[in-house]
Amino acid sequence: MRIRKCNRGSAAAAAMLALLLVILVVGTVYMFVSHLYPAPAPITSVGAAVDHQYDLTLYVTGIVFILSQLGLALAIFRFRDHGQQAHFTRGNNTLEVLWTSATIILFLGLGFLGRKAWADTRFTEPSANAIHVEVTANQFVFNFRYPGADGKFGKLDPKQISPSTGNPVGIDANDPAGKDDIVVPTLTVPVNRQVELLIRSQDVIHNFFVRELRLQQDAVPGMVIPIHFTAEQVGQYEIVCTQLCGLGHSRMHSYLNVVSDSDYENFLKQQAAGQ
Amino acid sequence: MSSHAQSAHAAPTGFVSKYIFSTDHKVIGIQYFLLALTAVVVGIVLSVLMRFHLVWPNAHLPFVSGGLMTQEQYLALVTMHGTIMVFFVLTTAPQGGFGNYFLPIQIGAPDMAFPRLNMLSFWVTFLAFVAIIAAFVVPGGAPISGWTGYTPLSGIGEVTGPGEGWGPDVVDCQHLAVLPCVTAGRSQFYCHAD
Amino acid sequence: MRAPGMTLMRMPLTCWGWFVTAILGLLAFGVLLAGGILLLLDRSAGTSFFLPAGLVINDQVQNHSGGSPLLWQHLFWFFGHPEVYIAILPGMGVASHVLSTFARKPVYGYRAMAMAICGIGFLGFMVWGHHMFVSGMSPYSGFAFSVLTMSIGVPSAIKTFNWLGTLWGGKIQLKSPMLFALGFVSLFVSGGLSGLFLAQPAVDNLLHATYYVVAHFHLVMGVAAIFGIFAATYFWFPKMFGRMMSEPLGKIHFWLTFVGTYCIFMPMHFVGIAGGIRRYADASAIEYLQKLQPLHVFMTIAAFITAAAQLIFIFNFFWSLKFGPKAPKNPWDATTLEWTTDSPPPLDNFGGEFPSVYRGPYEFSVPGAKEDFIPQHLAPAQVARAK
Amino acid sequence: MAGTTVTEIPELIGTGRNGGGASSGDGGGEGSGPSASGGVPQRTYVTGMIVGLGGILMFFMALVSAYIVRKGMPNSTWIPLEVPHILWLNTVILVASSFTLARSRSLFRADNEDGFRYWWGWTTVLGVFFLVGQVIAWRQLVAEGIYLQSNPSSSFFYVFTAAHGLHLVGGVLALLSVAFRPTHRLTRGTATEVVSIYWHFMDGLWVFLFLLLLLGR
Repeated sequence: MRIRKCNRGSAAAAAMLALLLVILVVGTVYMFVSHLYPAPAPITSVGAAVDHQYDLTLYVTGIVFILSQLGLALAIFRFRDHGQQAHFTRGNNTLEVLWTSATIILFLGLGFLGRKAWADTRFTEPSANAIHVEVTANQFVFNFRYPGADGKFGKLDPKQISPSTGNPVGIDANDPAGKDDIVVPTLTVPVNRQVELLIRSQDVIHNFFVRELRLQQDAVPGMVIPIHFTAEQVGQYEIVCTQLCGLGHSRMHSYLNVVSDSDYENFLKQQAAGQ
Repeated sequence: MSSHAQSAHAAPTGFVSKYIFSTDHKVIGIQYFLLALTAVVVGIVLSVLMRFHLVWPNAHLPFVSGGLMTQEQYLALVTMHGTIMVFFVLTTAPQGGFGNYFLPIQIGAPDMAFPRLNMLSFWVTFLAFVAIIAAFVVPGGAPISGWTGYTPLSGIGEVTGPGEGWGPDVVDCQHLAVLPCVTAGRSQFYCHAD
Repeated sequence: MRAPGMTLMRMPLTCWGWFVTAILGLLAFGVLLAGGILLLLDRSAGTSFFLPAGLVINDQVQNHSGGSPLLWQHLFWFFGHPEVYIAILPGMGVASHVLSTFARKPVYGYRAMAMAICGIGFLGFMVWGHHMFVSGMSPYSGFAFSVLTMSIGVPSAIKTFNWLGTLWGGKIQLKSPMLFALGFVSLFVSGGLSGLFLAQPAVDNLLHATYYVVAHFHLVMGVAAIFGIFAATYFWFPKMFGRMMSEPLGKIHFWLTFVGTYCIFMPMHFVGIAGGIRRYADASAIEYLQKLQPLHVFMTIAAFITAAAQLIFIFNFFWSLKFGPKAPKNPWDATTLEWTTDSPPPLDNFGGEFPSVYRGPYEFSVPGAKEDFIPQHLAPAQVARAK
Repeated sequence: MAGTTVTEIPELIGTGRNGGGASSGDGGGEGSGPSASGGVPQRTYVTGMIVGLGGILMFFMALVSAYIVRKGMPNSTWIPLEVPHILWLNTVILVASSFTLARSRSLFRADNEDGFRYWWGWTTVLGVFFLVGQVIAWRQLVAEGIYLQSNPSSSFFYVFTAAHGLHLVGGVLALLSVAFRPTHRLTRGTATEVVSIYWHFMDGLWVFLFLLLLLGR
């Protein structure tokens, strides 16, 4: 019976745990609201749509989070053992059905609402006048290939890859279409023009990630994966690799330069002259 | 019928049959639990080293060759932390440990359905754990391709460096191969709906 | 093997958890084994199951042909996602068990809880693709996987609400097992909800492979599962070793671990939202990662404290093994069969007299009964009635 | 249970719902409950084998799906493999072994010990023949210069046959042990049943794999 005696919980412990949960809720909500460490503003309409979907999810989950954590805190404090008799119940089917259907509607609804922001980047075809740039990832750099004046990419031949002689992606020397191809280590695109990236990898799986585009895509060897975007703000943004790709993983990055149309033309001219 | 009635559960005598190669689900459960306890200590140490490196990458560590932790060592920590925690703590303690110990008691059974299979699967798990710890010392060192081991990074020796790196994970697969046996043993209890 | 009268719907929820976990392991591990064998052959025998043609490693072309890296990811995650539930389901069972025992109340919605466990196990096999949204997999299947993944939130929510329902109107005794079970609920909610972000491919465009993911799975399958293990340890230690664990040490361990883990993993979400990428050995190369360093410092300090707190547990464990007060048969006034036998149990668990089962596993505070708990093995005649 | 209302409570203290106690009989088969002896009801072993086969099935299904996906890969330079003709013979042998096994089982039930041993022995022999045949098939391929790494199709051929062969070696050993070793925990009835379940499964699995290699080239 000694055990029975010490079964009494103390109000202090209950109060402390409840308080901790309240602090957790307040702190978390504050961090999310205050945006101390925000994601940078999106520079595409799709990015905005992604953020909208993110906010929507944040509201739904936020409400559930606050209610359940505070409910837990309240239950712990209010029903702590102070000698009362526990209320005997085995549950309530109406309630079960109620919250089951509620969560089904809430969560699945959220899932379907998220479809649009995903479809915009992945389901739709790029427009006919989109600029095509081929992104080649290898340990541990990105290379960006522009088709040049003829608008056609030259064939690739792995055997001819040699970064030292300025052919990091291995353009086939025997293919005339490849003669005027431009290969550069940073990505430069004109503002408000649709760009289609053809993402490929030479060795292991890499990833092309630009926070401001809200766009992430693995670069898988053996595959050429197209994605497209339309940047709406001039500026320089960081491209990083988010897929563990070996020892230099954390050093693998490049830049996305979004420039005005005229600057873009100049860039192409310079590079063409440089070939 | 009578044959197994007699042979069932004669109390084992002698230290080895009682505590090491015991077929008693309670002993096996405790063995799994202690294995997980060891594994979790290793895993925590690895994670602490990772956190340390993230904040003070240039701090000199006494036990690291050359003092500075290299990228390879960090990635090895990531991989081993993940693998050890998932396979030898989260899979081992709740199911292998407490499941083994209390499932039979809670349903009023004298033991698991297949006590010897049960013991076997523990010892294979144990060997797998020894092997994965050995990955730290094999030439080439521990794998660095993450516990998900995405190919081609994990598939080509030169890149991941340690050709031996995946050796442990293969042993791991062996232990995974045996796990279904113990799960089978466990599933017994339920195949007996009257 | 089950005791007379132990019908499926009279099994403790822990058994349901272990049962479904066993099935998951049975079906999932074989797939990983197959994948592992193929991968090993690729490594050592020069086959190309997963290795595509024209790989250039260190400027030399590898002679592999047309394998598929995505195939490995599919095989791996077909195992990998059920593995997550292999880790968490027993924890759920233990949490329900302990909550009911220390709230002196039957589990709220027992049948719904058991069905939710089965539902999670079933759905767990159909959502592996949500690890591969940006892997180059077809975006349409990506969307399908997204919807399926969201639907796993439903049984999880059912369990959460039922846990709260179990506590509501109870008589909560905050022993260390109960504290950890409550911690489990809180952590499971926090970690589970962030899953709703990652389950949507659009949002995954921003959060994939960032620390947000790390925070999510550490909270829900790492720390929550380990809280389940701690709850189980404090709860069953008396039965396993015949001695009680030290309550004060257990409580200190809980407070430090609970606060510590939240201090580690809550800030991690914000690192992820700001684009902090996981598996980076150093942040020096990427400009924007510099700004996040303060959060990393905070998390690291929290990690050190939390790790140190675990020493208390280890000390408590081994100290109590030797010096803990002797445990009675049923220290927690619990109802399930393990508490009807000695601590620790004899070789055949029940010393020859195997119990029969007459009632459900969580008969607490039944009106009309003298005690506030009725063990499963008590025949109706044996139940002492209140005057 | 969930949703039962508070009105049923007296009944809870009272009879306890749907029986329980000795009335409901014990969980074990063959009248031997855990309460009688620490032993395991015989039917447990059958269930155990079926459950175990579930795991094995998943393993092979993973390989098969990998085969299908890998074959469907674009530019995968997949050269269809001409399966050695001896596989036809092997398949016939293995299927035949299933029939001899069935015969042996039925004789066992009829308490015809000699007949049981005779056909059981034939099953074992046929199993060994099959394994030898598989090895011959490998040697033929090697003679043609087709190795594990030659082509994805050959890689899969070797993986399938090796994985299935190893499982079948286990089956042969089981057959032998049942024939010569007295079983302790299992009655011989259970032992023969469990082994034949495994054997028939491996037989069916092989036929499936053979058709896959044959038609799915």
